[in-house]
Amino acid sequence: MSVPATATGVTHDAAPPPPRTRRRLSPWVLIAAVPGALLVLAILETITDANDLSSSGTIAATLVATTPIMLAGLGGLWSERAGVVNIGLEGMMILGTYGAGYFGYHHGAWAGVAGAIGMGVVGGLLHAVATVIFGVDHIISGVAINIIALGAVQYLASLTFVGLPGGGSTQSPKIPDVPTLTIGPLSDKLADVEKDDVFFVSQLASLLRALVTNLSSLVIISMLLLVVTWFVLWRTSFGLRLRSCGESPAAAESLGVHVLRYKFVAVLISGGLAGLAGGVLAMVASSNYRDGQTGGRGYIGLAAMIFGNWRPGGLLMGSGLFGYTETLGLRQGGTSVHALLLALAVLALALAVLQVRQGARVAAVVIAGVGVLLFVVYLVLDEVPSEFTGMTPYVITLLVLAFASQRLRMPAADGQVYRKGSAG
Amino acid sequence: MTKLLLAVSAPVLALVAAFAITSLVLAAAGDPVMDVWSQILSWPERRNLANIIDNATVLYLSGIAVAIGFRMNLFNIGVDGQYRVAAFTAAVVAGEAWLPGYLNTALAIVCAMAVGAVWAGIAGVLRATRGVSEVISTIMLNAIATAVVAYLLRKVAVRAEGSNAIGTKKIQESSQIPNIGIGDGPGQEVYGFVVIAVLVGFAYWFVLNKTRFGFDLRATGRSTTAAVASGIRITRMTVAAMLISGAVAGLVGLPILFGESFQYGSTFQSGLGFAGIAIALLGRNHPIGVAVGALLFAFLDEQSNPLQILVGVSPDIVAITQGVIVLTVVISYEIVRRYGVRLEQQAVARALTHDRAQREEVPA
Amino acid sequence: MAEGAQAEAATGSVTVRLRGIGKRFPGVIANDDINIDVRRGTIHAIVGENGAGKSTLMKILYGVQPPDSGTIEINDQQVTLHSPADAIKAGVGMVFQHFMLADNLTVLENVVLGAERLHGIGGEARAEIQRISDSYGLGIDPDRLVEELGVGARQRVEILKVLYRGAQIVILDEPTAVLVPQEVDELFGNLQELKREGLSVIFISHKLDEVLSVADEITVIRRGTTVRTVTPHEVTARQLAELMVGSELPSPSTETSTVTDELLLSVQGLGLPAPEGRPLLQDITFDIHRGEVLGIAGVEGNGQAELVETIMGMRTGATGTIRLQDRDLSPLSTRERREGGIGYIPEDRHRHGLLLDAPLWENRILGHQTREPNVRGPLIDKGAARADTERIISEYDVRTPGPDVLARALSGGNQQKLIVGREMSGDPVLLIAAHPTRGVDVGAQAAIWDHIKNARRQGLAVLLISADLDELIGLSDRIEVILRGRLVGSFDPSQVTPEQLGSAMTGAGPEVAA
Amino acid sequence: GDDSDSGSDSGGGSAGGGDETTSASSDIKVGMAYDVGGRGDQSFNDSAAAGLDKAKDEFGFDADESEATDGEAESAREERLVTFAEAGYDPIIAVGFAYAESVGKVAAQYPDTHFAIIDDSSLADTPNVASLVFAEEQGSFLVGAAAALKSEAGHIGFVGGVETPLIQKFQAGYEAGAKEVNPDITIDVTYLSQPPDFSGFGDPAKGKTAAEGMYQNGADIVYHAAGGSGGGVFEAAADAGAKAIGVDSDQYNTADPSVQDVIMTSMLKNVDVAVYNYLSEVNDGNFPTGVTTYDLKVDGVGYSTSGGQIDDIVDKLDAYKQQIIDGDITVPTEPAS
Ligand SMILES: Nc1ncnc2c1ncn2[C@@H]1O[C@H](COP(=O)(O)OP(=O)(O)OP(=O)(O)O)[C@@H](O)[C@H]1O
Ligand SMILES: Nc1ncnc2c1ncn2[C@@H]1O[C@H](COP(=O)(O)OP(=O)(O)OP(=O)(O)O)[C@@H](O)[C@H]1O
Ligand SMILES: [Mg+2]
Ligand SMILES: [Mg+2]
Repeated sequence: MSVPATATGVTHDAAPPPPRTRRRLSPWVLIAAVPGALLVLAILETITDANDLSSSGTIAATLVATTPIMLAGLGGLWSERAGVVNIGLEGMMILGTYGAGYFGYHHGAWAGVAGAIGMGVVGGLLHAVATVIFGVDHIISGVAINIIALGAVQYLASLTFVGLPGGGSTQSPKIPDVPTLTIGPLSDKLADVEKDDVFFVSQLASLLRALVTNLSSLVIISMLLLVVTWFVLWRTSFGLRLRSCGESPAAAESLGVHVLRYKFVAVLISGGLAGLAGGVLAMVASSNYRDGQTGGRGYIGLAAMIFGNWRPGGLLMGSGLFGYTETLGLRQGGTSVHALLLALAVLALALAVLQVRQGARVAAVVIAGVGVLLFVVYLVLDEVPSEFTGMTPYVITLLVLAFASQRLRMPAADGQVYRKGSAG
Repeated sequence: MTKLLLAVSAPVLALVAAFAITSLVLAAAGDPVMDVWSQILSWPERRNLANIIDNATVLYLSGIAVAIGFRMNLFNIGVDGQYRVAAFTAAVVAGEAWLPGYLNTALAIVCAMAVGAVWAGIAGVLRATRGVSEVISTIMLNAIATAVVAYLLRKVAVRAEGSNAIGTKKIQESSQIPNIGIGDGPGQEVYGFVVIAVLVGFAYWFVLNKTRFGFDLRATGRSTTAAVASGIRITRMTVAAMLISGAVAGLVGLPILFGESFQYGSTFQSGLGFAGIAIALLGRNHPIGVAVGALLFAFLDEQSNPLQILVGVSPDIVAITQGVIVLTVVISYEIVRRYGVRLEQQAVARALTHDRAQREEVPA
Repeated sequence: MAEGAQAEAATGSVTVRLRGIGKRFPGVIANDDINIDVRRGTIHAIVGENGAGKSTLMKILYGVQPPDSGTIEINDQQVTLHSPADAIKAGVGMVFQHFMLADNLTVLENVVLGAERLHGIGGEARAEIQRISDSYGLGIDPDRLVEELGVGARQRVEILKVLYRGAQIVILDEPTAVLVPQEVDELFGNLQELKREGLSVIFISHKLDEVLSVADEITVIRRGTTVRTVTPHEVTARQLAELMVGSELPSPSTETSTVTDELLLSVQGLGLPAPEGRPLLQDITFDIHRGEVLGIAGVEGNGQAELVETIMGMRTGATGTIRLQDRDLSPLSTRERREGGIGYIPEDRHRHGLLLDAPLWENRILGHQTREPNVRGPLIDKGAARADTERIISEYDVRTPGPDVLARALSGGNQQKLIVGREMSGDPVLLIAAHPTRGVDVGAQAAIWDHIKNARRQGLAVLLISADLDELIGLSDRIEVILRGRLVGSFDPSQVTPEQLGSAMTGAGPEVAA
Repeated sequence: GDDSDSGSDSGGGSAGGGDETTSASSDIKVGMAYDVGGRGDQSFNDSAAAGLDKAKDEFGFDADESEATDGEAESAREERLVTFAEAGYDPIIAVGFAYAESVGKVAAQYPDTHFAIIDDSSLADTPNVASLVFAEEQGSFLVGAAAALKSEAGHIGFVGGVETPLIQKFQAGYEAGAKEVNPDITIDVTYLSQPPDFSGFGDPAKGKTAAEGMYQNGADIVYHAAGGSGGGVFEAAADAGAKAIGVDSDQYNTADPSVQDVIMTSMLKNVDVAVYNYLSEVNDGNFPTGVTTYDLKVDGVGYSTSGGQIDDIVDKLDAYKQQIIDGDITVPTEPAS
C-alpha cells in the first residue's frame, strides 16, 4: 500500500480554473484595515451596550494573545514557503515553553528567550532530518514530533522542576520578565482621551495607549520579526531561493540552488520561531512554564497562516482576528460577543448583496440566511451564554473562511518530498 | 518471498531503533533502563491483556476513521470533536431508552454515526463548495464541539449523590453490550464492541479494495486530476469520504459507553482523535496495520502505567517511545519502499532489454 | 546555409569534449562510452530513440547527475561537475525537456534565481533582462507571472535564463516539441543569432527534418552509445532514422476516406465563459461523422484543452449544445459521457491519464469503473481486469513484466500505449485524442497511428488534437484551426501545408470560411 | 522521577522497610494515586502529598505514588489502583473525584484492602472505602465576604478554571458570601474552559487575560479557582495594582515574591489535613469508612491570614464562620443563576 498521501492547505477542487490575476493584498488594504476596524468598533460601541470592544485593555491583551499564534504561524510560513509542511508547530511550541521555563529560571529572562528558540530549533532539527534527509512524509513527521515533544517536556519537567521553589512536575518556577516599554506621560494623556468617549477619537486613543503602555519587548521583537520575514523572503536573494524551493524545487536545483540545504535551514528557522512562540506564551502571556499551556495554539497558528494565504500580512490579520475574539470572550464575553453578532449579521447581509451582483444566487441565499439568523439571535439574546463565548474565535474563523471567497494559494510544491538530483 | 521478508523486517527494525533511542533517553536521565524494559516488555497479565484489547478497540476505530480521510488525501484532524458529539448523542439517546433492549442500543449507535457524520460533513461541504481546507475547519470544529457538548451536557446532566462528576443518564442494563470473558478473574473480559470494531475493519478493507466506490475514493486520493478525467465527481467524493470518516469516528467512544461507563460525563476519555492520527499513520492506513498500531499503542500505555509505582520512572517516557516509533517506522518503510521500487525497475529494465534483444534479431 | 555552417564547424575549436561517458541506473545502462565533440559557434544536434540516453547525457553535462565513468572537457579544461552550479560556472546552460519554471513566481524571479550575484534581484536585473530580451527579440516582460505565459513564451524565458548567466554552451532538450512552425522558426532564428555570437548549441529533437535544417553536426545515440556523428548534407531523414532505430521512418498518411453520412458528434455554439476577461471558448460549432477524424490545430493555450474538457463534462458553465448520437450531453456527467461511448486520451498523461502509484490493472479500470469487464455490479472484478490488462499489454505492445507493475515504472511511451489500449476498449464510438503521440518515439508513434486508423475504419469518430502538424495532416479528414477560443478556419488536409496551418494558427494567415 | 525515591527502594522488600528507620516505623504501605498534575502541581495534589509526607515522617509509613495522565482511559485509573492492591499496599488513597468509578470497582475486587477517596462521597456505603469531602462553598463564602468587605469599588470577580460542578461550588459560596456583606455588589464570573477540555486548569495566559478584563472593568478583587492558571490571575492583579484571592493552599507562601503582596487571602481546602487525619487513624489501627466532611466546623476549610492584609476584618469573618457552623447561614453549593 502507498505511504499515506497527505495534503494540507487549500485545494482548487471547488473552482478548477485558478484565478489568473495576482492575489497580493495591496499594502493600502493593510494600512486601511486598522482605522477601518476601529471605525466599525466605534459604531458598534455606540449602538450596542458593549464597551470593552476597543478598550486599551482589550487591545493590549489582544496583542499578547495574538503574538504566540502569529509567531507559530510565522514558523509555518518559513517552512511551508520552502515546501515543508509543518504540523509539528505545536510540539515545537511546547518545547519552547519548556526552554523558556528552564533557561529563564536559571539564567535570566533573555536566556529564557534564547532557550525557547533553541528548544524550538531542536524540534525543527528533528523535523528537518526526518523530512529533508530521510524524505519522510511531512505530516507523519509533524505528528510524531507533537507526540515526542509533549512526552519529552513532561518527562524533563519532572526531572528538572520538582523541588525548585514554585516548581513541580507540571510547572516551572516563575521566569523573570523581559523589559516592557511604557511612555508614561503619553499613556496618561491618552487615557484621558480614551475616557472622554468621543466617537472614533477614543478608539484611536485606546489603540495608541495600548502601544505605549506596558508593551513587552518580546511583543515588539515578534512584530519586527514579521516585518523581517517579509523583507527576507520577498526582498532578498536568500528569500527568493528559499521560496523557489517551495514553488519548484526542480527548477531551483537546475539553477544551482542547494534545495535541501535551503529546506533544512527553513525548517530550523521555523522551529526557532515556533519555539519563540512558546517562549512568549510562557514569559509574556503568563510567567512560567506550565504543562499543557499551549492548548493547541500551534495548530491555530497553522490555521492563521493558511487563512493569511501564506503571506505575512495575511497571517497577521488571521492571528489578530483570532487573538482579538479570544480576548473578547475571556473579558466581558457576554456583551462583547453579543455586539459582534450584530457586526457579523451586517457583514453577512452585505456579502449576500455582493454575491447577488456577481450572479451567485445560491451562495447569496445561504449567506443572507446566516446573516438573518445572526440578527435574530442578536435581538433575542441580551448576552451570549458563557459556554459559547469561548468558541467565538473558532466560529468566526470558520465563518470568515467560508464566506470570504477562496483565493488562497499554497506554494506549489508544498508538502512534496524532494530528492536531490530530481531536476530535469 | 523477498517482499514478505522486507515487509516484516521494516517494522522490526523500527521497533529496535525506537527502543534504542528510548533507552538512550532513560540512561541520559539516569533512570534504570533495564528495569523499565523488563516492566514494559513483561508478558501482561490476563486483566492487562483485557485492558490492552479494550483500549486498542477504541484506538482502532479512531485510526480507521482518520485512515478513511487519508485514503482520499483528506486530513481529518476532527475525529476528536466528532467522536465527542457522537458519544454524547449516543449516551443521551440510549439513556432515554425510547426503545427496549438492543433496539435502543442500535438506535443509539445509528444516531452516533449520523451525528459524527454530520459534524465531519460540515468540513466536507465547506471543502467541497467553499474550498476551505479541512485541516483548519476540523481544528475549529473540535473546539466548537467541546463547547457545544459542554453546554448540552450541563442541560441534561444528572449528578449522582455525593459525586462531583456530572454525566448523562445511565444506560439501562438491557441496552448495555455484554463484555466477552477471556478468563475467570475480575476484569478479565473485553468489550463486546470489539466484534463491531473487527467488522468495521473488514468493511473498511472490503469497501476500499473491492468496490467501485472504494476504487473511486482511492483514485481520488492518488490523483485528483486523473480522477476527474475518469468521471469521478470530486466534490461528491469529498463529502462522502468525510461523512464516512465521521460516521466511523462516531463509533470511537461507543465501546467505552456501552461496555464500561454507561454514561457520558466529564471524565469520559478524551484525546482519542489525535491518537488515531498517529495510529493511522503507523498502520499506513491498512486495516491490519492500523490494528497492529492500535495494539502497540495500547500495549505501551498499559504496560507503562505501573512504571511509577514499580520502578519509579515517569510513564511519560512512553509518549517519547510512541512518537519515536511513528518516526522510525516510516523511515524504515521508506527505505524498504525505495528498495522495492528499485527491484521493480530492475525487473522492468530486464524485460526491456530482453525485448530489445529480440527486436534486434528480427531485422538482422 | 548548410555549407556555410559546415565551413564554420570545421574551423571552430572544440568547446565540449565528452569522452567515454558512462552512466548506469539500477538495471539500465543509460549511457555507455559516449564520445562527442561540440565546436564553438555551431549547432550540434543529438538524436535517438526514446530512452536512448540523450537527456541523461545532457544532465551529466549540466552537473545534475554525476557520470559513472568518462571525462568532460570544457574549453580544453577537464572539469568535474558536482552540481548545476558548477556547470553554470563553467559556462554551460540548459533548457530542460520539461520546463523548469516556478509558475507562481515572476519572469524576473525565475530568471535571476541562483544568479542573484550578477545583477541583484531588483531594478538592475530587470534592466538586464529587458536588454537581453530586446537584443535577441525575445519579447519578454520581466514582471509577469510565469503561469500567465504561453508555451512559446515560457520557452523563451528558459532561453533567457541561460543567456542571463552568460552561458557559452547552451543545451536545448527537445525545445520544439510543443511549438508551432512559426515559433520553431523564431527559435531557430534565435539559435542562429547565438551561433553568430560564438556560442555552442546542443540541440535534441525527435523531428529529423528540423534537425537536418538547423544543425551543423548531428550525433546519433542508440541504446546509450554514440553510433555516428554526421553532417546534415551527408544524410537524409530516412537514413538518420535508420541509424537511430534500424527501421524505416514512418509517417502518417491518410488512406481512402472512411467518412460516412452518419452524424455522431454535433457541437453547436459552444461557449465557455471565463470568470474574468475573454471567454475561454466562443461559438464553437462542428460535426464529426462515423469514421471521420477531425483534427484541431492551434497554438497551445488557445482553448484546445478547454474544448476537450468541456466535451468530456469536466468543466461547468458551458453554453451551447453538444449531442452525441442525437443524445444531448449537457445534463450528463463525465462518467455518463464516458459510458455513452467516448474514449479519452488526455493531453497530460501523468495528470489526467494515470494513477502513477497504482498497478497497471487498476489503471485499466480508471475511467471504466462502471463497465465490463472491470466490475460486477458495485464490486471490482480484479481477475477480469487483470486479464484484460494482459490483453492490452500484448495487443498494444506495452513493454512491462506484467499487469501488477506500478504505472510509474513504465517509460512514457509505454504508459501512452497502455492508455490508448484502455481507451480503445469498450467499443467507443468517439475517441478524443489529445496529443496521442507526444514525446513518444518513432516506433511507438507508428503503432498508435495504426490503432487509430484501424478503429476509424471500423466506424470510430475521432477528435484529434495535436501540436504535431504532420500528424494532424496525415491522420485527419478535416482540420479546424482554433485561435483564442474560436474556430477560425477549416482546411482540407490533402491541400494544406504545415506553413499555411501555422499562419492560420497564429492569426497571421487569411481566414478560410468554415 | 526523583519524587518517588522513597518508594523505589521499598518496591523490593516491604518487610525490610521497617528496620532502617530509627524513629517511628510501621509495616503499613500507603499507595497514593494522584489526579492529573500529581505531586508538585502547587495545588490540591500537592496538598494531599503534604499530608502524606507528614504522616510518613511521623508514623514511618512506606508510601508509593502514581499520577494520572491527561485524558486517560478509565481502565488506566483502575489499573493503577489494582497495581497498588496487588502489590500489597493498604490503604490506597485516590486523589480526586475522577477516581470514583475505579475505586468503586476495585474496592469490590479487593474487599480486604482499604481505600480512601478525596472529593467524592458517592461510595458512602462501600464498607472498605473512606470518602473525604470538603465544604468548599463554606470556605469560599468566607473569602467572598472578605472580598466584599475589602472591595472599595463594590465590584469583584471570580475566575474558574473549568466549569465543573466542583468549581461551581467555589463560585456559589463566593457569591453568597459577597452578597451577604453587600447585596448590591457586582461580581464578574469567567470560566477558562469547558469540560472535557481541562486546559483551563493549566493556561495562565488565559487566566491573566480574564482577570485583567475584570480589573479593567472596575473590579478590585478577584478570586480564582483555576489551579495552574491562577498564576496568571496574580500577575494581572500585580499589574493592575489590585488584589487577588488564592485557593486550596495558602498561596501567599508558595507564590513568587513578585506577586506575594497581591494575595489578600486564600481559601484553604485542607486536603493535607484530611489525608493526615485519615492516615493517623490508620496508624492507630482503625480504617475509617463512610463519609468524612471537612467543613468549617473541623477546620477542613477556611481562609488564610498570611501577609496580614485582612487582619482588620478577621472578627467579622469569624462571626460569619460561627454562623455557618451554627447553621444560621446555609451556603448554597450551586450558583444562583
Ligand atoms: N533517474 C533515473 N533512474 C533510473 N533510470 C533512469 C533515470 N533516468 C533515466 N533512466 C533510464 O535511462 C534511460 C535513458 O533515459 P533518458 O531520459 O536519457 O532518455 P532520452 O534519450 O532522453 O529519451 P527521450 O527521448 O524519451 O527523452 C531510460 O531508459 C531510463 O530507463
Ligand atoms: N527520477 C527517476 N527516478 C527513477 N526512475 C526514473 C526517473 N526518471 C526516469 N525514470 C525511469 O526511466 C524510465 C523512462 O523514463 P523517461 O522519462 O526517460 O521516459 P520517456 O519515454 O522519456 O517518458 P516521457 O516522454 O514521459 O518523458 C522509466 O522506467 C522510469 O521509471
Ligand atoms: Mg523523455
Ligand atoms: Mg529526454
